[in-house]
Amino acid sequence: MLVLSILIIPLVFVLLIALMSSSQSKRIALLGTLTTLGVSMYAFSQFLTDANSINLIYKTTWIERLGANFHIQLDGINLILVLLTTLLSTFIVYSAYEREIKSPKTYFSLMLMMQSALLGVFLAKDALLFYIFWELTLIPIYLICLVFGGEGRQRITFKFFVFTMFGSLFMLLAILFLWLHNPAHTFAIADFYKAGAALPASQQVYVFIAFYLAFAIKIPIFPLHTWQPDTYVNAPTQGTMLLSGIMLKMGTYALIVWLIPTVPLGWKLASKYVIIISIISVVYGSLMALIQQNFKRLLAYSSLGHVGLIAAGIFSFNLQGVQGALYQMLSHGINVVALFFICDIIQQRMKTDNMQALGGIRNVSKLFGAFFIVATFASVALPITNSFVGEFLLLHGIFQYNSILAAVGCTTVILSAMYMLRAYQLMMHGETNELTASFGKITMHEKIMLGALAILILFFGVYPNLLLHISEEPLKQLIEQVRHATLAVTYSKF
Amino acid sequence: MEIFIVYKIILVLVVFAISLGVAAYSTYAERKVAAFMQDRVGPDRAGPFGLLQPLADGLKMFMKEEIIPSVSNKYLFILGPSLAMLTALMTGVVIPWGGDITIGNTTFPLQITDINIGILYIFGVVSFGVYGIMIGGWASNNKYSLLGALRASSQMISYEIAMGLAIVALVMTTGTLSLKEIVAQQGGTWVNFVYQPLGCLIFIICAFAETNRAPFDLPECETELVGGYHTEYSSMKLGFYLFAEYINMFISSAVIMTLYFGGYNLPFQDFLAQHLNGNVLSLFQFLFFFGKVLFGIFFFMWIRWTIPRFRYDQLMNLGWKILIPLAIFNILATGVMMFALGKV
Amino acid sequence: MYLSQYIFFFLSGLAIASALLMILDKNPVHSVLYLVVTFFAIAGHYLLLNAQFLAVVHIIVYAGAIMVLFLYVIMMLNLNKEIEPHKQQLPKVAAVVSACLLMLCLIAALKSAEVNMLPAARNSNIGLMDNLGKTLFKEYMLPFEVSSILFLSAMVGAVFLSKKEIH
Amino acid sequence: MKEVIIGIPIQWYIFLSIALFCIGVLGVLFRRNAIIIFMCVELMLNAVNLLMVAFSRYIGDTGGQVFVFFVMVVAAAEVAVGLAILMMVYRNIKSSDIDKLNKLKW
Amino acid sequence: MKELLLLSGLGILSLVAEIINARKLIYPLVIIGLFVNIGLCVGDLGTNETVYGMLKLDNSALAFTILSSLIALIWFIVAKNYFSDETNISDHFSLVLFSLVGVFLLASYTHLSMLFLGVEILSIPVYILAGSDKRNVYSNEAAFKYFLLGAFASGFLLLGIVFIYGGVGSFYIAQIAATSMLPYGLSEPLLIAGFLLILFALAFKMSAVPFHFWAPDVYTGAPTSITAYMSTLVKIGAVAGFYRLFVGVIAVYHNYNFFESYTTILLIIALLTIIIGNVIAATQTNIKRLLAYSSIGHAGFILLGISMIRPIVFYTVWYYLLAYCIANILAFWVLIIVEKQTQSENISAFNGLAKRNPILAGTMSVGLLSMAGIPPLGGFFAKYFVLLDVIGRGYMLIAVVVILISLIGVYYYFKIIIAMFAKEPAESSTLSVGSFTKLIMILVSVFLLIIGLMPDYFLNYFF
Amino acid sequence: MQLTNRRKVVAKKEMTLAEKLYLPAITNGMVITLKHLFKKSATVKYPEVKRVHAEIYRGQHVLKRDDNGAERCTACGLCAVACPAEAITMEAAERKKGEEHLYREEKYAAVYEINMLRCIFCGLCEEACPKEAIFLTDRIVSVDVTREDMVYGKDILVESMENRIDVSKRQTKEVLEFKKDKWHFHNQTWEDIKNALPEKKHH
Repeated sequence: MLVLSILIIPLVFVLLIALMSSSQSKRIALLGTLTTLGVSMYAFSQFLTDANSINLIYKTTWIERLGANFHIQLDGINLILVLLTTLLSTFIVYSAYEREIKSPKTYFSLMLMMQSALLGVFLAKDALLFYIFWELTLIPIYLICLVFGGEGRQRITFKFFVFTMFGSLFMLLAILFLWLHNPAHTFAIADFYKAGAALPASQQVYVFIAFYLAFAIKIPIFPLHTWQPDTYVNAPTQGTMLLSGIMLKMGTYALIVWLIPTVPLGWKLASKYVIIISIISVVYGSLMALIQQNFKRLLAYSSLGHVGLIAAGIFSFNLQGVQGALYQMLSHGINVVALFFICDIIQQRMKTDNMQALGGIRNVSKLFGAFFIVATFASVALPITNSFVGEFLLLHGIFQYNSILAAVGCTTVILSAMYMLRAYQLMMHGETNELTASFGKITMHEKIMLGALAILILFFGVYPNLLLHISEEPLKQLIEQVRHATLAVTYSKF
Repeated sequence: MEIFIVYKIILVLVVFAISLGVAAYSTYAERKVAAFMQDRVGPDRAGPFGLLQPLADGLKMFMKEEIIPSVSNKYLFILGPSLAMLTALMTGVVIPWGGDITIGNTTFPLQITDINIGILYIFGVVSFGVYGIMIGGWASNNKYSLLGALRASSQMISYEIAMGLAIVALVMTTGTLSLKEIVAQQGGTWVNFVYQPLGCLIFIICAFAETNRAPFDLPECETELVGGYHTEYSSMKLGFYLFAEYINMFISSAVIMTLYFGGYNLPFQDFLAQHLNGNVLSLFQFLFFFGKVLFGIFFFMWIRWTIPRFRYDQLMNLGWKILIPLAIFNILATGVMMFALGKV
Repeated sequence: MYLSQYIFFFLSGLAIASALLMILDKNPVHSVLYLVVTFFAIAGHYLLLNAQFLAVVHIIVYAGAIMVLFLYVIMMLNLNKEIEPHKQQLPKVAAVVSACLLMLCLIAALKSAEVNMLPAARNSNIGLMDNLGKTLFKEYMLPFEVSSILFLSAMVGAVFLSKKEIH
Repeated sequence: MKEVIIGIPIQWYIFLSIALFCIGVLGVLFRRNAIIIFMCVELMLNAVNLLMVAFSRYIGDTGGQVFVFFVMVVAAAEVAVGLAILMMVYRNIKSSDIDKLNKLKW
Repeated sequence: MKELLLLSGLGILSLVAEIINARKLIYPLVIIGLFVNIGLCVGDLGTNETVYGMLKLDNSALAFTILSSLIALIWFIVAKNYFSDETNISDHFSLVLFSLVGVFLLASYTHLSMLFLGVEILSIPVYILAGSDKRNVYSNEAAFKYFLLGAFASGFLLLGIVFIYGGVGSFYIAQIAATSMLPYGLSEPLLIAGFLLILFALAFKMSAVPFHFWAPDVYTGAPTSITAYMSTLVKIGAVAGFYRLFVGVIAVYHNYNFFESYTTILLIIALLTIIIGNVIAATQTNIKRLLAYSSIGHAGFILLGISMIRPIVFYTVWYYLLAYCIANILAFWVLIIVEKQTQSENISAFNGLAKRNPILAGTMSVGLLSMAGIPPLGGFFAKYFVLLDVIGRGYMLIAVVVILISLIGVYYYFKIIIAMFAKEPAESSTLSVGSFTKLIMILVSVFLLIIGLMPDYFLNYFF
Repeated sequence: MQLTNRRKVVAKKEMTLAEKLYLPAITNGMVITLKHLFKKSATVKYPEVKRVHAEIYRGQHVLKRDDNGAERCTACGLCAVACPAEAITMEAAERKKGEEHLYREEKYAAVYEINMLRCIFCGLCEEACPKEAIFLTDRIVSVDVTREDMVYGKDILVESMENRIDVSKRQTKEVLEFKKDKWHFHNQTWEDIKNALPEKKHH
């Protein structure tokens, strides 16, 4: 029941928002996210005491004729993502706390709905349920971008929507296919693993491709990323945070839990190509980030690079790679929220995020500069920041898979340092010009927000074991399962 | 077998001749009746009491100039009166004119054919009869004719419904559609009129409308439409229309008498049958029936010279708002009565 | 050749010829009359098939009521003008071709068709009033009742559509 | 061949009905005058009726003939409604040419 | 039997109400009556009552009846304005109710005469209703086209019925099913031709593709309320009718060779319908026309569902109809309100609706999203069930095509949503609706959500 | 002012049931017509049986001659003036020497025509005539087929001496009195007028 309450609490607060006046909505929303965060922390503690606690599972029959159950469960893998979601949601809601918003009721309700749907995606242990939550995330984010976004949002958000829809429909096909080849005719994840592994190799590849399309679009990975930069730029800040901080992780999470163990042979056959694509994505994203003039767009491309690395790590599918990916998901989420918030502050005050037009902000607000540099270091993955742990593990994992690819992937560290520092330099250093002189001090609200994020960045950079320890055991199992499946089939083939 | 066919042909010819004859003398009778009712003398120049008047009229019709309007549709212009005449004559086929005549061992019924759906046959032919008027009226290419034709068709269609419903009630009591059978059933004490007074009334009213007789003679009402559908007609084609109307009247009264007033049954028929030769009895029956029919024709004329013509909306109101509900009520009442009397 | 065959061919020829004339004649009134002739030919077929009752009902309903209504409307709306001045040839050709194709397909499909006779067949009196009535009011009671709804709605509709709006 | 009526196999009736039906179809496609089209539809129904009666006779089942009644019922109802619609249209556009009804593109 | 009496009784009652000057009473009476009808149907579940051997109220029949009553109920609320004209009110009511009788017959017939009568009882009132805006040439034209083509189609339906009769010697579906199983093939040509013709005729009523030409015109020309009726209830009727024949005859013996090829034809029609409906819908700017083409596309999905039916899986069609009809009627509801206010049926009339009335925009979005097949709304599961069957039969390629086509659907539905949420309104005044309307709108939207969330809950009643 | 008691008040009132049924009224009407069936016919079969004319029946006109056979008419035109239907036309001429036996006075009607299609047989011409020349008689005007023939000229109108028309019945005492009444202007002679004039002084 506890786990169900994580899903439901945001929805309850949506109702509350609907009932209260619009000036109250931000407070209620914040209260909602805080409550959810609290509950999830409680669940976390429960998990630490007893990983198989009944409180962490909720299962009931849902669509009997299809063998679909309403099955959500907190385990070592998705726990990190649940924490990420609840945590970041709080920040995201709080980041909008002192912003002018057209219709706050709608805005905050949509965010809470989004949170609920995202939690659903991470918690679902039933393919159909997973799919539905997956799709469900689309509508609130679409509306957030469409209604509250910037110029030219109609076309761009639509492109985003159609892209993701396109991918997820193929996922639906794959799910249907697996269901039909599942003798039990259920959607339970365990049955899916069995059914998928039992498929002949060629069919596994098809299923792999179908899933990959859906997830790769969401992540996004190189040739399918074209929706991303425009959408990030045009979405409202909170939308961007949601998209890059949490929604991307849906894809990467699904790779770990839903794709590779389901069709191990498919993964085996395709992993070479998909890792290469991911690495291309990394390099491409970083290079593109290097030549951007607008900070937000730069962040978008940098995000592309980071998640490419995560994907590559996952596709290498060894303990280090996957653990690194999980950890990097968390880190990247926190970093990205911080950076986008910084970007938002700049945009709010300067009415532009063109880096060439800015400069010398540090001179005006030292504290802001300090926060910015922490976030920048985190993004660059300097030691003692959270990303360092993640990227190190990722590269380690990829290295085990293929050293050359790892070497290429390593360039991301260098490149990201280049573009992030360039950005920092352009905006913070140099002469304070007419525009930036009016920057002023950062407000209390911004201080709290950025301070908390900075603390988190450092905390996870210093004390990674807390989470790595939790995810180790289930990941090991998963990897073993996949290895076993691929081995068995390979032997039977010859 | 052959003698039977010959007999049928003869019978057909006889019925044909009788129909024409009665129709011809109906024109005479009409004028006479009208005259008497208006305290006049009526035609009396041609022959004794003017009895040769119909012949003179016929001769006049034949002698008159044939006019086919140049803007009319020639074939249809001719087809119209022909159809009117044809349908008028076709109805007499199923009416039983009397009992059987026995010569030697062969029985000759005084009915051309006894089909088991005789009533429907009549109904069908009558419903077809409207074509003659419509086609003629339309083909004349004349406003008045067209209006007359339209009036005729809507009137006839409207009243056919009530007529059919009246017959349904009758069929419920008789349980057969064969006219011979219906007549035979009335051989006892009561005629159908006793069982179906309302139905009979409706049927008679509808029969008036179907034959376009006053007070339902709107298709040809002179004061409004010059001559209605036959404005453009002259000569024998006009004669056909007029003749058809009188034949219809004759047949209608024959049908009414057959359905509701006992047909050819004589009073005290059983008694007479014991004392009379069958053929003589049949002859009496025929004469009696013919007398009844003549009375029917007189009745038609009587009504015509008593009641003024309806207005068109009144006509439609009567048909749709009074007669049809009444006929339905009649069916219902008949059903209830039959159920109550345990005849179902 | 049997007599029935002669009758069949005569009636069929009449029906088809007048049906063709019906669609080819430019004057709607003529078309109506040709259609009436077709109906009479069909009624003749009914008689040939020993369905007298149906034949008469057919005449009453189709010739006596429906076609009169058509004629009535044509006359009232004065549609006897030839309103089809000319149209493109292509649709006409297409119409002819598609109708012929339909006919060919059906005939080709059904040339070897055989009806499925029930064991109790050969009752030649099925067309008689008594049998029809019994079937109608026993087996087909519900359709009979339901068709009253159909009539009612058609009546309501026709009245509603032709009612003049009061303003 | 099963022949109930001497010398007439059921195929003849099938062919006749199909021919009449197709003439009806042809008329519907061929003519532009609404009232003629409507009459062609009636012809189609009648072709079906004929076949129905023929089948009913050859099979020896009364049902077919009873069905014909319902077809007639429906035909009558359709005529009532159809002519009412036609009148309504005529009142507005003063024509019964279906080509004049092109306000809505196909 | 009770349901039949109730529905036709309501129709007659509304005629009587005109005579006794009780027009005000009709509306509440009809609403109550429909509720009662749903109640009666629920009570009858599992009884398998037969009416004169012509109707059989098995669960699927009752399911369709409940569906139609429910949709009719919503429709009556949606189309309340349509009944505001005092002079014709009872005519309209009775016509609608009579056509509901047609739906009932189509849902429950076991004898082909009831199929025929059902189709006609369903159609004839709708011909009239389509032309009920008497002085509007568009409405006239709609009624006229619908009528002529409808009568034409019923000719084909009849020819099909008569062929089947010739081949089987009976009109009873059970008998037809039994005979069609017999090994000897003498009557097979008749059966094949018959079934094909019936398929064409009913495909016409469902506006499936080679026979869809009437639909956009008629839908656009008819008064919008009636368009809503046509695109929902008429479709329910046609689908139910076809479904019964298909399940009763074909699906029972689906291994029989002939019916496999029959299914193939159905499949082709369905695919064409989906493709053409969706592709043309994407080019429309008139919302009524857009919805018309989209409903053609949905008809394709339904046909696809029917063609895939196996004896064990009966519910796809019903569920699709349920989801589609509710979503569609929601969309039409908003369209009616907007159209009344702006006098325009163009997409631009919806510009900025979210600002002018968020409830309307929300409702419309829910409807459109459901039709687009976005989970967790009902439309998703509807498509899902169909796809499940399609893939289950091994038609993977078809599934892919269908999925790609439904993306086009996403495109044009979102065109409207974008207009509502992202474009500036032409006039800034708010568009107010009554609180009762709001309440019902929200309820129906939530209902659409609930059937999406818990499809099993509804299906378990019937299947 | 009520002159007769045949007047009926016609009002649009609600009809009673019996009236609505119409059948009683129809039966009533039929009884009435039936009664007439047995009434004696009012027809007179004309050529065989002729109806007696009234004594002052006004039929075809005659232009009288005096006992000497001279026409009485002087073409004064009073009859034409008096005629409400304008049926009478005439042309006057002067009497020549030797015609005294033909015309009674110096002036006579050379042409005198009455259009019988216009004439309404009112008798005003007869009344207006100061010379007792024109009279209406009990003769019936026969029918004809052309309009021209219906315009009667002097050849028809003037009586012949062989077959004189007796108009004595029309010259009852009252009529003659009337004709002599000097109060009427047309009965006055020139002398009468002169006498009536006031005396003039003679030089």
